Order: sequence, then structure tokens, then C-alpha cells
Amino acid sequence: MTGNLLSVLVFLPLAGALILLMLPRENHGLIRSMAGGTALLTLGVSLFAWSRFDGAASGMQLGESYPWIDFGMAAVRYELGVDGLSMPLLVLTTVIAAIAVLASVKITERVKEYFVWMLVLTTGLLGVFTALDLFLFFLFFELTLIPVFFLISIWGGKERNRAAFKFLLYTGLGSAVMFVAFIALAFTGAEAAASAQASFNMIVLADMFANPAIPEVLGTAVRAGLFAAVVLAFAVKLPVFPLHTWLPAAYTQAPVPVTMILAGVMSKMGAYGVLRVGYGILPDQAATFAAVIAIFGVINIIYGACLALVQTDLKMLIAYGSMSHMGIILLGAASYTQAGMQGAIFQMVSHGLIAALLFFIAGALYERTKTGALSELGGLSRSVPVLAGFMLAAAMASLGLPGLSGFVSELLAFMGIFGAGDLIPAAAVIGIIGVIGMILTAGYLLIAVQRTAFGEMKEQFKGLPDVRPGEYVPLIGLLGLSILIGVYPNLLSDIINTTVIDIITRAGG
Amino acid sequence: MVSLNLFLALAAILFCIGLYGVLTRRHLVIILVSIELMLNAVNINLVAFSSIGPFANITGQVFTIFVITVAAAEAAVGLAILIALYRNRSSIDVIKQDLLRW
Amino acid sequence: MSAEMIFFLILGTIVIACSVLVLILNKISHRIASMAFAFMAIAGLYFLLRAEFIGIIQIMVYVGAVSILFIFGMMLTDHRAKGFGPERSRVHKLLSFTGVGILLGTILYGVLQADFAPNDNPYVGSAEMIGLELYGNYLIAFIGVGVLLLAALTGAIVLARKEAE
Amino acid sequence: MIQNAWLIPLLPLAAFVILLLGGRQLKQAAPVIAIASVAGAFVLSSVVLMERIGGDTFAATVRWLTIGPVDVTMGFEVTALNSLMLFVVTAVSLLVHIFSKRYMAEDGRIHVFYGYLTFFTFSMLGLVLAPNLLQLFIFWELVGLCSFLLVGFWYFKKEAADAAKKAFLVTRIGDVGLLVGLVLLFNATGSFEYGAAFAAVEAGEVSGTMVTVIALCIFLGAVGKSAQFPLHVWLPDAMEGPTPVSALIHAATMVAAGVYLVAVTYPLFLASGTALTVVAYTGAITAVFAASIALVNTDIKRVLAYSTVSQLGLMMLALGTAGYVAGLFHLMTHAFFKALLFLAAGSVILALHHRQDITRMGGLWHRMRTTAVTFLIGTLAIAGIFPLAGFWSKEAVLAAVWANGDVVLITLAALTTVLTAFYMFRLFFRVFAGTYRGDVEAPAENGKTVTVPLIVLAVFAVTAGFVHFPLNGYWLEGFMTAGLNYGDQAHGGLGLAAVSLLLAAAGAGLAWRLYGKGEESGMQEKVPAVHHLLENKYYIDEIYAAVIVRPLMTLSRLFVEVDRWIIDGAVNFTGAITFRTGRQAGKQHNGQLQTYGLVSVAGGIALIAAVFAVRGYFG
Repeated sequence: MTGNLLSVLVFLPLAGALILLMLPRENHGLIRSMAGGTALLTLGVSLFAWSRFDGAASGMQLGESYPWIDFGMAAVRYELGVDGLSMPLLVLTTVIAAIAVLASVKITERVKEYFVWMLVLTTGLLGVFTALDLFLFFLFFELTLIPVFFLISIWGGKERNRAAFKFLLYTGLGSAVMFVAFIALAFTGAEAAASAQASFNMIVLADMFANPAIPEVLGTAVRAGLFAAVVLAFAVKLPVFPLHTWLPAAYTQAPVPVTMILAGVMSKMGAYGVLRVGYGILPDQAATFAAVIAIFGVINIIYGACLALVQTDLKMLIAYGSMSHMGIILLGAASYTQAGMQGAIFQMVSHGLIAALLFFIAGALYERTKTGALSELGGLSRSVPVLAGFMLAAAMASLGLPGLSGFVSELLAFMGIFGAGDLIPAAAVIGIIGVIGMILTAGYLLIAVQRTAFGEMKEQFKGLPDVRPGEYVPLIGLLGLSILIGVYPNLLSDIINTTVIDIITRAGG
Repeated sequence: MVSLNLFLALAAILFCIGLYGVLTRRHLVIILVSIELMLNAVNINLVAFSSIGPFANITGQVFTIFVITVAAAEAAVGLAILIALYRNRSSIDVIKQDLLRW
Repeated sequence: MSAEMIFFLILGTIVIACSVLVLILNKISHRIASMAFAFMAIAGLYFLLRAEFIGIIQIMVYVGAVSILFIFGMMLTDHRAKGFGPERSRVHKLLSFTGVGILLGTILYGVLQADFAPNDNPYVGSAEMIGLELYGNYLIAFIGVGVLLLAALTGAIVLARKEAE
Repeated sequence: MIQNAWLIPLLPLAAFVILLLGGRQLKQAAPVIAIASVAGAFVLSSVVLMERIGGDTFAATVRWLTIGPVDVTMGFEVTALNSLMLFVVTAVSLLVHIFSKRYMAEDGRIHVFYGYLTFFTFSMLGLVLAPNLLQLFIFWELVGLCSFLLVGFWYFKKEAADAAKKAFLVTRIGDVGLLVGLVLLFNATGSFEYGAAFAAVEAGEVSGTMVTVIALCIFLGAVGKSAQFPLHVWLPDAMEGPTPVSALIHAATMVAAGVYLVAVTYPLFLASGTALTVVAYTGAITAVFAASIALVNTDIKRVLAYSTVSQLGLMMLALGTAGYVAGLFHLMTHAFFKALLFLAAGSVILALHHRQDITRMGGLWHRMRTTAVTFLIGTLAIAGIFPLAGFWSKEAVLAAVWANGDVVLITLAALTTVLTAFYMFRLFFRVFAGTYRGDVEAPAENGKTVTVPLIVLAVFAVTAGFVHFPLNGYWLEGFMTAGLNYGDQAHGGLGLAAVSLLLAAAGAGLAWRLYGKGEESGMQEKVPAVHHLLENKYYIDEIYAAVIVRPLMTLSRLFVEVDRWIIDGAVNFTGAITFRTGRQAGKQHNGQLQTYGLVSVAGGIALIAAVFAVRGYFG
């Protein structure tokens, strides 16, 4: 029954997109329900996969493997599988995708194309999180790029073209580096293992690079270069300072559901790539570079938070805040400890939920008030109390209030970094600077809440409609999941624990 | 018999004259003529090798036939284009034919 | 100096002289006539090389057909050179001359240096052998060339035809 | 019952959920539901306290988070300390809930108010019941959230919104310190559990420096929450919240959480002399510092707020001088009389239609007799007049400081005693004595829901001290320190009691001389420089603005410019270069066939030349 479960999951949205293509262009209702149905079905399948997943077992599960392309000197296989690192992200993707599709009621132009792109994007994302073959991984990674480009450039805001191109070029740059890095990985791996045929399989490559004789075959510099290339490739997506300037443009210009996916899931692709490819295949180099990664993590936290602190536009503020939160993933991962690594994964999931929620709320506010400028907003607690309440809750979740998922990830990440003293020279200093970031986070989020929700009610905002029934789905869904993880984190921890132990022990050799 | 080198040298000179014509003359008909000269230079080479080359055989002449055929076709189509061009733009000055610019 | 050498020198001189004239004469008709003479001389060279069949085809196709075609082309277009602008710039001409000159020098250097085994008994081909080759080894190519000619024929007609009113 | 102590916080939580979901429909029933839930919690707490007095510590945990081989658990624990805290919190909370029914009656969002209030009660109870530092931190933060929500309850007032933000941010600094402390503690000992972690510390598994660092980090959390110097700035501003909130959160319970935190992690402080000294000095400085500001402030609630800061400083001072029981004893009595004072102030404010300026009060003794009497009781209690609760607890604190023997600390403590009595009586006289200076017609009492809580609290303020006094052999000490080894608790003799009483009387007497008529004293003119300094709260807010906030904002703006012009600039520059290059290269495509041809020839020549250069003419 679970033989091809992952394939079904990955290609279900694509199949939905194909069916959408055949539907009549004008029948918006049918198109919407078809797209929503597909997304929900995908969510169901992913939950089924979750139920079939054994958190206590190590290694890949629900695997599929078929020969695909044989270049002679290298072989590409169609290989899928999940472990504790990808399983939560898989479910996160389907959740956010379903919610984003359901939240797309404001899209009224070129409806059919829009949903087709959304579903194609979903397939790409799911593929990235399940592919075990670097080549396949790359294909899916690129597959996510095209839909996003069109989604921004057709349905985006005023500056959409610029934003879309910036996104495309930046990520294109990352992809180019990634492609080179992958090929180099495959062939140096084959060289190291004295294998006639290069393999793109991540697991096989990890074993090749884990060969104790490898330092004699491949110099330290070569492996360090490979690791740096892999990290650089994914750093664009994350994004890591100073490769971040596409982010505010893309996040603010994309239509709200797309921003939810961008901030919620796509930025996790970068982090996932670093962990899966970088840490998975080259664990020793990851340990060597730990200090560098940690420093970039802190820079991200502080720099993003500082920028968010003085933004005048709500979406921009959330966008930079989102960048700041990515630093926590780096910080946790850099520590290379059980807690830190778990914190990084927790943060991926948690930030996925919270960023999506924040952007949804910002979008809902913009739709009502027609302005995103903090100076023009204010007093919305009076006119839209429920929405303002959700905004407050989302801000609290984002600043790491206990009982919500953000807290668990921050706690774990900081436990990691403070416990990484033997790996990172000044871990405590880095950790302290990191926690100062938490204060700044509270600062900018409270500024956002105060400027929008608090204060005298403005005349022009009188009588705005509060949350509509349809909007409760994303609001309650995302916040509810965040609370669920925050109140009982073992829900997630039980899934990822074994995998993290595996990642940590790899570096030992 | 005349040495092969001399035939090759003659062909080279002819080819270069044709090339120079193609690069500098304005009149499209003359450019086509220059192309014919270049093709003839090639033919001289082929026939010369076919007759007095180190491995003389008939293949060179066969190829000459092909070249002549293609040259004839080219001349026909080239002139047809030229006429159509003149009809539309009332000039066959190659300098003025610059629609495919940036 | 053998008779063949004398013939070669005469024919070669005619070829080069006529082709130079093609480039420098003023009137288009004179240029095309000069081209025809060059083709004739090249046919003579083929005879000298004992490739009579090719020589005859050269006369028939080039001197007979192509030259006439060019004359038609000239007459149907701007033979009085009314619609002509200024010449190519000196720089362009100079650069072309230099480039072509370098090319020529390079080729001539190699061609004159090359040491081919002297062959005093030219290989004599015949129309029969050419026919056998064409219908044997090169059959596919031959058919292809036939198709090409057909395509050129129809293409030329379509292109040169006046636009339907 | 003690096994089911977890029900105590769940009752208010249930009320919160009901109010959150159905508050708008319930409206008038909302206060009733909230009061009933807290009353239930109070009853349960009382039962638990009784059982604990007769029984033993109880703990239960469940697995919460797995970190590799380590299981982090959550659960609850009933110890002597927290069973007492449960009782205090639920008692004060219940009375505040009742009081609020009238105080907030005119507010259209009363259901929201009660929702927040019950959620606060839940959080505070959860904090108290926590068996480990992590769980304590979780509820610690939730308490902070409630404080934020309640201070900013009237969010449409700019001051309230600003105060809420300030409260959250300043305490956040402390919270972050606490987080670092508990993370370090976990990394050093492998556990968040009090018992396991302290056992590891006592067994010497953690280096001395590390213990000091951990203790100081944890203390930073306490400094933030208990508004100790230099993180005290948020508490006076927090008085923008409704008065019952000030009574419950910013006087009786939440701000006491800092003291409670130091108490539950006391073994860490005992293991580090440095940390203990820091605690003592912070407490002493805060006590005098805040008391001095309270001398001149003219806002009834702010005076009480500074008084709270000062009293919390005393508690810290007691803890820092090994007076474990003294600190907690003062915490308990303070909870009662400070809640009383705030609620009485609330009663006055309500009668005066939300005017809080004491220069516009006076002469209320005859108009609001119950309020005035209870306020006087509270004043006497806080000033430490025999035999009210404050006397006993303050005497215990002084005894601890005296036993410690540090002259500076003793001086500061004594000074605080004088100042406390002085500013409290100043406040009392200004509000209740003399003639009425306000503009509200005929202020009067506000009915039973207001006066009953006052009376009940007054009773506590009088009697609460008798759990720990010589005649019952310092009962509280026996209860609190059973099974713990926190050193000998100092007891003051008659002499100390007499001195303490004398000091308080001196302060009160001075206040009577200056303000007995309820009028202005003229101190402003006599010592203008001092007055100015105090009135502006030693310019601490301004210093923070200049040293931290403004540089941070400038830095952030700088970052914005860097981001725009340098980082994004580099990106755009690259883009522009590419674009320009493309355009220039495009211009080379002039459509001239022969130019192309010439370039091709040049290319061909270059190619040939390259081949020749490598391989020679004939290869």
C-alpha cells in the first residue's frame, strides 16, 4: 500500500493541475473547488504518510528507487524517501499549500493559470523534500522557480516585474552554483570511492565521503570548497546576509498566498538543502565551518531585526523579521548538537506556520485598509477586533512566546549554541548576541502591533468587515498548529529525534 | 604537367578576390557574382586534386558537379530574392539593407 | 617550359585579370561579361586537367546559364545604380584588404610550400564513370540535390513573382 | 486533593477559554464565570495548603520534549513554598476579580478584561506549580503577556499602549537573561528539574564561575520581572492599566514572581557568594532609590508603584542576605497590604471618575470612610507599625540584614524604612486629610463589591504577620525550611523591633509635620535641585533613550541605508553593468552584412593563428 506513496503524493498536485487545464476557463467556481480539492487531498495523503512514518527508526522510509537515466559515466536514479528531517517539512508544505490555495479567494484574474501554477509549485516543493537523488532534487528545485516567477510577475503588486526578475536572477545564481556543486560532489565522490560510475544518490554519496581513507584521495581544501559551494547555493534561498535583497521585494510584491508559500515553505528549501546535502554528505566540513555558519546566523538575526525595527511598511517589517528568524535555523544547525539541530528543524516548521500566518494577516489588513504604511494604520483593535487579536497572537508566536511553536525552536537553538563551546570558539558570545536579537524581535513586532492595532480608531477604518468565515480557516489552522506544537512539542520531536541523532553521530567519524 | 601547387595557388587567389568582393562591393549582384567566383575557386581545387592529386580519382569531379548544381540553385534563388528586395525597397545597395540591426 | 605550363599561365592570368575586373569595372554589364570570361578560362583549366566533362558542364552552366541569369537579374533591378548611397568607408576597405591579404598569404605560403608527389599522368575521368558514381555511391546525395533544385526552382518563382494584387 | 493540584490553574484557564469564545454573548455573565472559577481555584488552593501543611511534597510529570536521549518533562509539584504562593495568589486574585466587577462595570469590553484576568491567574498559578525551570519560564512569559495585555487594555490611549510595549520589552531583557540562565543550567547539569539540577550543583559538578554566571542570569530575569534597578522603569508606567490590574499584577503577584524565582533557585545563589551579594545590593539600592522617587510623585498609583519597587527591593535584600524565609514572608504580607492599598486607591480613583492626581484630592476621610480606614491600615502595615503584618515581615528582613552585618546594607535598609513610612503617610494625608481640592461633585463609596474586598484584605493585612512571630515559634520558618538546608534564619530581638518601629515612626511623624494638613509642604522651593532630580526619576528613562534606544535606531537606519545602497546597490550595479554591456554589444549589430563578414574573417584568421601558434603550420 505504501509502495509508491511518495510518488503519488508528489505528483498528485501536478495531476490536479493537468485536470485544471482541461476545465473551462470561465468557470471559476469549478476551478477553485478543483484546486482546493486537490490541495486538500494532497494534505490528506501527506498525513497518511505521516501516520505510516516510524519516528523511532533511522534511515530513509517509504523509499522508492527506479533506474532513470544512465549517462555511462554517471547514473541518475528516480529515488524518493523521507526521514525525520523531511517528513515534517513535507506535511508543512501540504498544509501551507492547502491553506494558500484556500486563501486565494482574492485572485479574480486569470484564475485558471493561477491555480495551475500553484499546484505545479506544490509538486516542485514536495519533490524537493522527497528526492534522494541530487539530480532529481535539482530538477524539482528548479521546478519551483518558474511558477513563482509567473505568480509574482502576473498577480503581484505594483513593482511585481522588478521583484520577479530579482527573485529569478538571484535564485538562478544559486541554482547555477548548486548545479556545479552537485556535479562536483557526484564526481569527486566517485573518484574518492574509486567507482567507475558516479552516483547522484545522497545516501551513497554520504557513504562515499564517510570513507575513512578519503583525506588521502580528496584534499581538505577540495571538500571544504564543495561544502562552501553547497551552502552558498542554498544561502540564496534561505536567505543569508548579504544575499537577501531579493527577499523584501519578492515578499511584498507577491500576492498574499504566494508570499505565504515563499516565506513559509520555500525559504525552508534552502535550510533543508544545507542540512540534507551539506550536513548529510559532508558532516566533517560542516563541523569545520560551524563558527562561520553561526556568525552568519547571528548576523542574520541582528541585521534582519534592526532593519525590521525601522521599517515603515507592515509587509516589509514582516519580511525582514522573517529573514531574522532564518538566522535561528543557521544558529541551531551550526551548533551541531542534538538540541541545536532539533531547534533548527523546529524553527523550520514553526517559522513556516508563523510567517505564513503573519503574511496572511498583513494581506487581510491591506485588503481592508488599502494601505500598508504603519503611519496610516492604527486603532484596528476597535474596527476589526478579531483580526487584530489574531495579529497579536501571531506576533506573540513570532517573538517566541512559550506555548507557541516559536519558543520551542528558539529554546532548542540557544541550548544548542550555548552547548557548542567545543566546536565554536566563542559560542557563548554568539549566543548572547543571538538572544539580544530576541529582544529586538519583540521590539519590532510590538511596534507593528502597536502601530496597527493600538491607538485611537481612525475615521476611515470605521465599519471595516472583521474576519470572514473563509478567513478563519487559515487563521485558526496556522495558529492552531503553532499552539499544538508549542504546547506539546514531542509531537514533532518524536518524528525528528532519531534522524537528528543520526546526523550528529555522522560528524563523529 | 603543371604542378598541383600552382593550381592551388591560383584557386586561393581567386577565392580571395571573391571574398574581397563580398566584403566590399555595394552592389548585391556583384556580391552574388563574387560568391560564384569563390565557388569556382573551390571547384578548381576539387578538379585539380581529382586529376593530378596524390590520390587522383573521380570523386573530386563528382563533387564538382554537386557544387555547380548548388551554385546554380543559389544563383537562381539569390537573384529571385534580389528582385523581390528591389521591388520592395527600390534599392539593391547592400549598405541600405540593414533591417536586422539592434 | 612545357606547352601545358604556357596554357596554364595564359588561362590563369585571364582568370585573375577577369575576376579583378569584375570588382573594379564601372558598368554592371561589363562586370558580368568579365565574369563570363573568367568562367570560360576556368573551363579551359578543366580541359587542361583532362576533366573534359566538367569543363563542358562549366561552360554550359556558368557561361551559358548563370551569366544569363545575372544579366537578367541586373536588368530587372537597379542597373543604372540610382538607389545607391556612398561607398564603403576606406577603413572598411582597408581592413577587408588586410584581412583577405593575410588569409591569402597564409594559404599561399602553405600551398606553395606543400610537397606533393609529381604526377605527370593526369587521371582521366569520363562521363560514364561520373554517372556510375552518381548513381552508385552518391545516389542519396544525388537525389537530395535533385530535390534541392526543385525547391530552388519553386522558391525562385515564388520569390520573384509579383505580389498578387 | 494534593494529587489533583493541577486542577487549580485549569479552572481559570477554562473560564478564559469560555470568555474568549463566547465573551461577547455572555457580557454580564462574564464576570460571574470568572469570579466563580477563581473562587473554585481559591478553595482548592486552601485545601491543598492545608494538606501540604499536614503532609508532604507531591510531584507528577509527563514527557514533554525529547532531546536525543534526554526527556524534558512538564508537570506540577506542591512544595511548602508554592502551596503558600497558591493560596496568596488565588486569594488576592479572587478579591481583585470581585473588586473589578464594579470598577470595570462601565467598560464595554469587560468580558475581555475578565478573560485576560483569568488567563493571568492561570499563568501565575502555572508558574507557581512548575516543578522545573523551563515550565516556570513558560508561565513566566505568559504572565508577562498578560501584563502586556492588561497594561495595554485601554490600547486606544497612547500612554497605555506605550506603557504596555515598554513593560513587555524591559521585562523581555530580563526574560532573555533567565532563558540564557536556564539554558546554561541545562547544559551544565543536564536537567531543568529543580531537584536534579540543584543536586548536580551541590555535588560540585558545575564550576564555581559557571554557577555564578547561571545565578546572575537567572537573577537578571528576576530583576526584570520584579522591576529592580536598573530595569524598574516599566513598572511605574504600567500604572496606565486599570487599577485592579495594578493591584493584582503589579503589586501582589506577578512582580513578586521575581522574588519567587530567586527563592526557588535559592541553592544556586547559596552556591555563589558573588551572586548573593549582587542580589543583596541590587535589592538595597532599588529599595532606597524607588522610595526616594516615591517621595515627590503626585500620581496616587505611581507612588504605590514606586513603593512596590522599593518593597520588592527589600525582599531581594532579604534573600541576598540569607534571609530566605524573611524575603518570602515579606512577599506574602506585601501581597496583601499592597493589594489592599491599590484597591483602596482604585476605590478613590473610581469615586473621582478616574482622576489620579493627589494634588486634586484631599479631605476624603469623611466622604469615603471605609476606603480611608482600610487605606490607613494598609499604610500602617507597609510602614511597619506594630502589630500589623508589615511590622513582622519587615522586622524579619531587617533581622536578616543585621545578621549579615554589611554596614552599607544595614544603612540602606534603615533608610528605606524611614522613607517608606514617610511617603506612605504623605500619600495618605494628601489624599484623605485636609480639605477636598478636586472638581468632582461629592465623591462617595462605590458599593459592596468594592468595599468587601477592601475589608477582607485589611483583615489579612492586619493578621497575616502572625504566621511568623515569636509567640508561635516562627511557624512559617519551620514550614518553609523543612527538609531544606538554606542556613540559619536570623531573628531580631526586641531591640531590633524597637529600632525598626522607631524608624517607621520617625518617617510617619515627619510626614505628619509636613503634610498633616493634607496641603503642599513647600519642599519644592526649599530643595529645588533634589526635588527636580526625584521628580524626573533620576532621568533614568532619558538616559536609556539616549544610550540605548536612540543609538539602536540610528544603527538600524544606518543598516537600512547600507542595505539599500551598498548591498542592494551592489546587486543593482551588477544588473546595470550587465544591462549596459548588453546594450553596447547590441549596438554592434548594425545590420551591415559586410561588417559581419569582416568580423567573421577576422575570427577565422584568429582561429587559424591560434592553431598555428599551438601546433605550427604543418602540425
